[in-house]
Amino acid sequence: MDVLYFAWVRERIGVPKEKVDTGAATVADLVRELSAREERYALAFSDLSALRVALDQDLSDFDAPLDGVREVAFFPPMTGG
Amino acid sequence: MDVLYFAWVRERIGVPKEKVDTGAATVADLVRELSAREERYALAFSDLSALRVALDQDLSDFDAPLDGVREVAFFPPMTGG
Amino acid sequence: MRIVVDAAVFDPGAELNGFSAGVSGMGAVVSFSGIVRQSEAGDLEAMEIEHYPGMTERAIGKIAEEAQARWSLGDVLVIHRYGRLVPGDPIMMVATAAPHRKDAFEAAEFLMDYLKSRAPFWKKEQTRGGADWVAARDEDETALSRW
Amino acid sequence: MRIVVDAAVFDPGAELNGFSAGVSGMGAVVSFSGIVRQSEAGDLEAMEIEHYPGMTERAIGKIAEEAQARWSLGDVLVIHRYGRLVPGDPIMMVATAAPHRKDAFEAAEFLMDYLKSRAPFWKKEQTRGGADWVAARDEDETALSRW
Repeated sequence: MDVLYFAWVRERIGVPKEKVDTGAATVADLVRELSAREERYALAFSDLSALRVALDQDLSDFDAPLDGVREVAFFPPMTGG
Repeated sequence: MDVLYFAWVRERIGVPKEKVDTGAATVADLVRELSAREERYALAFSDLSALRVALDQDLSDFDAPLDGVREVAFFPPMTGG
Repeated sequence: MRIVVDAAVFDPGAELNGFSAGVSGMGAVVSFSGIVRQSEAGDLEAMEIEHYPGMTERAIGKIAEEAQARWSLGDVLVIHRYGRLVPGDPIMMVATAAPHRKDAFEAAEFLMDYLKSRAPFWKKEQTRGGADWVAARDEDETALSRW
Repeated sequence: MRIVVDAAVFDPGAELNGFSAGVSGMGAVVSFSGIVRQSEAGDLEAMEIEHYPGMTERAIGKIAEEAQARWSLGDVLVIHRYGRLVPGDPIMMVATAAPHRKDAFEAAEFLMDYLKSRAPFWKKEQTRGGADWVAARDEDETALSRW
């Protein structure tokens, strides 16, 4: 699955995009799995209330299942306009 | 004093502007005086709720005194924009 | 503040750019353009707009000053035409500039609501069947009550 | 509906005129233009706007469709830039056309409120002292609750 990071999440994790091989059932499971891997992930994901997630380019939430999802993106609250 | 008429009030009275020599104390007095003069005024002033009045180019009302006023204008509700 | 009451046609895009170029430190510019709309029956030939020279500029000036007193604005533009217009012609335009979008939007809506019912313009629609003065709408009068 | 997500500069006045020319039977056109505002300290050197290609167009398209479903609109325009901008640059623009002014105003405000918090853009301000991501404001999130 492709995992994308934007804004300060991208800066903390150090890459804009990576392939992740995971059996995580939900977004929250994926976050736990990545956070356990390396400190930079734990740091980026330390406060989930400051993060948003999109699944296949639609806003979603951390309880959502990853079944069939090809692209997950993590980013801070948006500041468009 | 100058008396001005706009839109259908102008059309009913037949002139856009005229000099009126009057001792009317209020706008309502002036309306009564003009209405008594000729049928075209009585017709134009028959429903005051459908009319607005401006004194020296400021919106006013029919109870307002005419003391010191140089220009009175009668017209229907405005439809700008 | 720029107030234009004129029979001449104007260019809304050029006015918007000129207005925006004249303000600095403003993050938000809102514009409204009013256009002569064809009637539902499709028979509108012209719209004649009459106004009260002198009072018009005075009334619009007061409305614009009131907007500047109520909201934090960088500038205000009001353009209103009179005379004979045809469907598709621009009738009028307002623009507001403010540091933030809420002020710019509210002030533009306030200006429009007041121009509708408090600026001395009267519209007459000319169709194949004849000519009629446009009646003021109750909803335009009640729109004022929100301010 | 026209949605443009581009790094290139655009001309708000030309866009307004093009938009207005493309709609017929609409009496009201409202536009909003957002401009990079200099900071109060006067030290803003640039605003970097990052976005999520693909999702951006999709998210804006959904917001515009929602506006068209809620209000009687002739057309909707949304332009949003990304990349490096400097104070005074146009960032984005929305325009709405409707038979009546109320629909045009409400739809434009709705579009702005949703673009602020639901379109995947992130702003980073670069000043002499360094660079910081702009934080989302609570009032932008609560602005959504009125719709």
